[in-house]
Amino acid sequence: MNNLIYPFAHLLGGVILICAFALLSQRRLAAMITLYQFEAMTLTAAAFWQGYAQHELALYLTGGITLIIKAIALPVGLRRIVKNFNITRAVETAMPVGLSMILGVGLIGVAVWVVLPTTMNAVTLTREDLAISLSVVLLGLLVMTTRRNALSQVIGFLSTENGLVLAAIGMPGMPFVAELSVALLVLMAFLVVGVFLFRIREHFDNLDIAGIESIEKQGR
Amino acid sequence: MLRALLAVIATIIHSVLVFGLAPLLMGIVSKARARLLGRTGPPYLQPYRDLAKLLRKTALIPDTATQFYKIWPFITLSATAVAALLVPSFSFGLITAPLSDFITLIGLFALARGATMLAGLETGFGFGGAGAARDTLFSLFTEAAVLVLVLTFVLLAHTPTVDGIGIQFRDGHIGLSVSLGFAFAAMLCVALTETGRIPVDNPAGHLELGMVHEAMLLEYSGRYLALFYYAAALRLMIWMSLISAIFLPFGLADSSAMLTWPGGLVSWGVKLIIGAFALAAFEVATAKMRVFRVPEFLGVALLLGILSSVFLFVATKLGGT
Amino acid sequence: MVCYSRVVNQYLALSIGLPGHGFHLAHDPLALLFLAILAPQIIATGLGPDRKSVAYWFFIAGMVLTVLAAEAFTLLLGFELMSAASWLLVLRGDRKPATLYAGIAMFSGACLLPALFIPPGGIAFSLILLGAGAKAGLAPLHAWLPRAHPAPSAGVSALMSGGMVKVALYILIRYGFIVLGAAAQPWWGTALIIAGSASVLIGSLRAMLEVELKTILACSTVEHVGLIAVGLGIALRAKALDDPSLAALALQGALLCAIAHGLFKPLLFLGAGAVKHATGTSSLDWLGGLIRGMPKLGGLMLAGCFGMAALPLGPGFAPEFLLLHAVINAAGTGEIIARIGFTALLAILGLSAALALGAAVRIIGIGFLGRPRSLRAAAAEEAEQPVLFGMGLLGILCIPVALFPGLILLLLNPVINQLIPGAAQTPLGYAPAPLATLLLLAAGATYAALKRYGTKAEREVHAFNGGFGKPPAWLPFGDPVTQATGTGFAEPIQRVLGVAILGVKTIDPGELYVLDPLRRLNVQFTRAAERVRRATIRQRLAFVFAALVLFLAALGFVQGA
Amino acid sequence: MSIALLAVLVPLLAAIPLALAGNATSASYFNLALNSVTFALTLGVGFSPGTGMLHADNLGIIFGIVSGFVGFTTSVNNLSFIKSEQGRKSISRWRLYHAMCQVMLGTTLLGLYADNIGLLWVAVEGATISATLGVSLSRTASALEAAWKYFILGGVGIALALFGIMLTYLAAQPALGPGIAAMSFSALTQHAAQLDGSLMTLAFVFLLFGFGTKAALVPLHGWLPDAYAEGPIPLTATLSGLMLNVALLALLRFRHLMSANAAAGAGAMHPGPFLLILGLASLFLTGFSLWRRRDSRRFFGFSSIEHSGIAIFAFGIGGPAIIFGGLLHMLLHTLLKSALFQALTKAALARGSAAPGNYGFSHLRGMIATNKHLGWLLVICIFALTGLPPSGLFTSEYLIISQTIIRALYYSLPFGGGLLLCAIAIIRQVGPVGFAPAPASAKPQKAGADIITIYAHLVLVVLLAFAMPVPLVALLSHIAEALQ
Repeated sequence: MNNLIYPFAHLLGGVILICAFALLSQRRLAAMITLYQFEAMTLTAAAFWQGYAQHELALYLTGGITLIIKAIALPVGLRRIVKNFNITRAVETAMPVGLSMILGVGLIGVAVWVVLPTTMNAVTLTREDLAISLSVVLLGLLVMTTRRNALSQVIGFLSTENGLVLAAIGMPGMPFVAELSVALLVLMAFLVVGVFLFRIREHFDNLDIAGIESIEKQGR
Repeated sequence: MLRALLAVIATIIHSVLVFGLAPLLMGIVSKARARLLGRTGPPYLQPYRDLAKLLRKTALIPDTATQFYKIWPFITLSATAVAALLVPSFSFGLITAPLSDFITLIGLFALARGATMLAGLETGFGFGGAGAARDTLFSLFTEAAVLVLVLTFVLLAHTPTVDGIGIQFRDGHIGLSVSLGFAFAAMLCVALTETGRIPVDNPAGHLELGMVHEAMLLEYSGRYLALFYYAAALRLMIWMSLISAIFLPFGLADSSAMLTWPGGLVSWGVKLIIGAFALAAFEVATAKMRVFRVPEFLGVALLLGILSSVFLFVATKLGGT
Repeated sequence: MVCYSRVVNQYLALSIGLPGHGFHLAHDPLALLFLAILAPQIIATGLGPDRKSVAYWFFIAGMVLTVLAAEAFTLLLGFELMSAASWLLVLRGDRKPATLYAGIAMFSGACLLPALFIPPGGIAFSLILLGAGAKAGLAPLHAWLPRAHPAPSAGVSALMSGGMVKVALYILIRYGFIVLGAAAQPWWGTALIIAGSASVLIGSLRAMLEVELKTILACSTVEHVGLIAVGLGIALRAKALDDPSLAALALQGALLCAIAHGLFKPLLFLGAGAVKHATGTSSLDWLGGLIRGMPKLGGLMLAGCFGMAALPLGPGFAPEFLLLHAVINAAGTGEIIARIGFTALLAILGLSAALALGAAVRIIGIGFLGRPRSLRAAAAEEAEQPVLFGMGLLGILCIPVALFPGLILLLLNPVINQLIPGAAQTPLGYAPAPLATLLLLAAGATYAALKRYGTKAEREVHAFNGGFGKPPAWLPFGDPVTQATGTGFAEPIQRVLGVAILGVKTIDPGELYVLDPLRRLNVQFTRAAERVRRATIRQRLAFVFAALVLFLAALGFVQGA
Repeated sequence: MSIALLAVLVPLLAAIPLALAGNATSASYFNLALNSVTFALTLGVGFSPGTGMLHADNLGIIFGIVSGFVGFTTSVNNLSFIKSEQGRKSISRWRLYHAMCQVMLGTTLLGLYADNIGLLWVAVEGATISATLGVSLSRTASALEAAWKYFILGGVGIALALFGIMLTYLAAQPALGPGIAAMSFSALTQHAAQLDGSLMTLAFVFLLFGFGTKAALVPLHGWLPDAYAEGPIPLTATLSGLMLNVALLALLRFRHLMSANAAAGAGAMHPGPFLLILGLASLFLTGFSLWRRRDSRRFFGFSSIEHSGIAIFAFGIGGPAIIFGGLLHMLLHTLLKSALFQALTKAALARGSAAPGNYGFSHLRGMIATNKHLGWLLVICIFALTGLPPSGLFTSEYLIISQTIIRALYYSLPFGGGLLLCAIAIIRQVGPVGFAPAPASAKPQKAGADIITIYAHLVLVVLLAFAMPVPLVALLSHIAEALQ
């Protein structure tokens, strides 16, 4: 069983990375939300697996929270927003999807390139794990910068956060993993459930931040 | 002691002659000029008569004149007079010789000019202002040219005083050089401008639009005008003496050797007369320039002055010193 | 009690100055000389209304602190304090030039600061030259001076022109001759001479062409700063070429010029302020005939202009005399190119001396003599007592400088020995006292002759005015149009020289070639910055992201290598 | 329970009653009382700095006192602000406002006193959320936009910081073992040489971007000018300005880890170049951005970016004297900028209302003409920002530049140029604000007595720079020595 721990953790990390990468290619919000949900579920599995491997109760807790909030509550909320605002059509991207996918590959390359020279003697988390989570973080950021739609930016941000949690649960013995992931979730919940979307709804007809951009055009 | 006494005596003779003969020199120039033009001309002593007449006339003070109206002629005349005391005439080694730094001399001329310009602006009428403005314009180039000439002189004579330069040029076997030739030409241009002669200005003309020096004096009359006239005569005297002392110093006396005085007097007198005739001849032969051509004329003088220094540098370079 | 004082010492003791280092003051002959230059101006301007302003006292404190500073922090503190306080005073006078002034002042501080720390050498001197030169109004960084100096009230203008500029030159002298002295190179002096002669030319020309009285005076300050710089440059060059006697001569000229300028320029500025106060304008084209209403002020202004024009027997002549001799001496030896350069410099100095005379004549002749050009000028009343008193003080102090420059030079000896060790003093070839005696004698003799031979009869008549008739009664001072204006007086020079040097539009080259390009550059970069600022949220996020990826890539690159 | 913990808990817990307050005026008095208590507590933290995760070191104590002081004076000025503004918004908004003021102060103190990088991160996150709520308070389109901007950029910053913190932990774990020690600043500092250098370098990049976002370094500054310009000024400009210090101090400490590690040859890169690039970029971009600002709050927001850049530049050069200068600069800038914002609020109030749209320079023209006292204070504050004496910033900038010249001559050229540029752009505004003729609608007014807090700030700025108490000099030098 022991020799399975790391390969399986890697496998889960790899699945998360693929989800994050697939997010880049999606034009429709509904598909993005589904992908995100799947990513969160995989993360839950990874957290449980690490909790099992490290015999750490906090990691189970983290996994539980992830499951409840990220894999269930947030996607439900997001779907409701999509439905209410009727933005099921494809969202506009700031750059061609193909180009953003090439960039995504490049980012994974950068992540690997940066992590490779680091030496991690006494650490059980290997370079690959770090490279995977760094890639997920960077890909999430890329989603945020290539989508004009606020909701897809939020999804990108959530994916970034998944990368962070993936890194956190892989850190052996790291204290406060549960607390930090809760704190992060507060931020995310604030982002999604919070008043923003409704306020933006009040002032802009859709969630496209182009409306906001037009305000910014006025000089000050 | 004896030297000092002799210097004092020589200075007194110098003063008497310079101050006494200045109007005569003016008279000679006028006469010569008239003769060259085929007229009889005024008598040689006419300037004295003019001055005496002006002294007797009631001075008409313009109603727009200020408190300083009467002061400017005094300043002009005094500054010119001090300059006259500094420039050697028949003899070197005057008691004022140590004061006769060339730059001081330029300063005194500037002082006299400044007072005259203020006299021109005094009453606030157009011609005075125009004359003063033109005089300022001319003075830019004359001062620059003279300073450059001073450089040439000082480099040759190794002393900045007019007296010392004259002595060096008389005794120092400087000889004729290209530099001095240029310098002489430049000096003549400057002298013509400073004394207000043709081609820069016309002392006899009374066409207001072309006047410079006379325009500034238009509002003066009586004894105040006499002071300006006398100062003008003195200025001619100074410049002729200056040119003779520097460029034609041969024959001039030394105050310490009394026996050379008569020779010096004769030589000085001859040079003045020749100078007067030469000036008259030049004035007859040339026409007055337009005002804005004068800067070009003086620019040439400045250039000649600079060239004289440059040639000097080249000569010393070749000479190896 | 003892216990209390211990507490105070232990916990409440303050570290005054740079934390942990403090202030350091020192004095030596050079500092004392500049304090002596500052003192009369401070007294004279302190008599006026400016003493009620806090900034004025900060200004003075800054100047004194700079002169007495013994280390870099104090020096810079004083220098910047001086700049800041004077900026505020400029701002309160006129908002337009204030920013330019502040910019230049801070630029000079920014140049001085590194110069105080890097090892002695050419770079350090260049920075000092840039910094102190910009503050002193040395070409090509002089264009701000004719704009900023006239802006504040008269007393402050006087202090800025007479004092602050000297403080900047003080820094130049202290660093050029003493601190960096051992590393001095001849080209330092040459640079100073070139900058100085450009200032002299532009300053004197603009002084002749400008119409505002205070601007004329400010331009004349540029000229005098140039003269001092020329003197300092010759001294520095001669010192580096091991010619102490020439160095001493030039330095005498420069320092004497600083002293004289520190007297007559504040006097003139105070007078200009009084004129503005009395008539509401300081434009020569609206003045005229002021001497009738304000004879005392007119007399004092005449005295000041006498100095400004560098006429013999005035305070300005002895320095000019020394400087000209220094230039002549400098042209006597050395490389042929340098000698030709000095010849040209001599021509420039001659030109500018005549221009200075013209400018001075213009101030007096157009502003104070002649007929009033406006009703306000006609109704001008005598300046207030404190102003006259301050000007009188400066005027009286001009007398020793004017008549006994030899004595002043003796007093300067310690400074010159400090700056140029082993300098041989040459006696001054200009003796104003005997000349003054001769002049008085000549004037007296003339007066006596007039009394003896001439009539005393006088009659006031309508002016001849080229034969034009009497003006109508409703023009009590005649037709204003028939008298030369300040602009008209300068017109011949503008035509001949102004167009050649300042161009058809009479724009200062310092403005055209230094400040304008900088402004254009700033506008371009500002536009670029605005484009960045206008970025949308997504684009801003993209900046962050791009920077992160760039940093990571750089990290990977460095660590991989 | 240590005083440090108390100083953090008082504002954080006080947010709850303030969030329920029924009356904005009484809430503002309660707020003042609370902040007085907090200020007193920050003064006392030195006697009981706490243990474990919340252990205030000297640096934290000093900046804590300054933060407490600024919180106190802000709450004093808040009284008049609330008095004239309370009618403009519903009570629920004011509840939120006061609560967020307390949360902001509490998280700032938490960030300063925390000896644990996780706790520090939580503090930063809390501050971000409270500031976001504060910015959106006025509910106008531009306020919502600013808040959204703040949230997105700040959130990304927080995420990056967390990644950096995890990497730091990973780098420290071999030396300090798993557990809480590997997240403690003091333990990390002690064992800086044993950290995994290359991992630490990677961590530093993320920390730099994370905390750099909070410190508003270019190009991570996008949120700041708008956040400063929208929302109630005491909360979003004055108090949230304190957060810059938290982020800068965190960066200083991480920088020290890096440089100590690099000095020991343990594989970390020297952090200097990273910091210098961001510092210079901040200086130049703000230098050019300041020229066309029409809104004073955005203008001074950019100036805050500049000063963050100066501090980061100083830390990037390194060495005890320059870090002393950088810390002094942060202290002085905090005091000065909060005084400036207080004066600005008063000025806007004097011209009608302190609503966000009321801070245009054209609106504040000629303050001296209508409100002499306040106008002069405003002029002095703006002027002091340029670093010309007698402003205290002169001393700190002098220290930084002179040390830069000594240590890295060629960096001093762009740095000096940037400073000059910013100073000119700032000093430009003094004339219009102070001495221009006032708009016709402006009425002359007398300044209130609470203006004395601004004086107190200014006196402190001068005293700290030119007459610093000797023990404080020793203390700061010691800190700078330790963190060089």
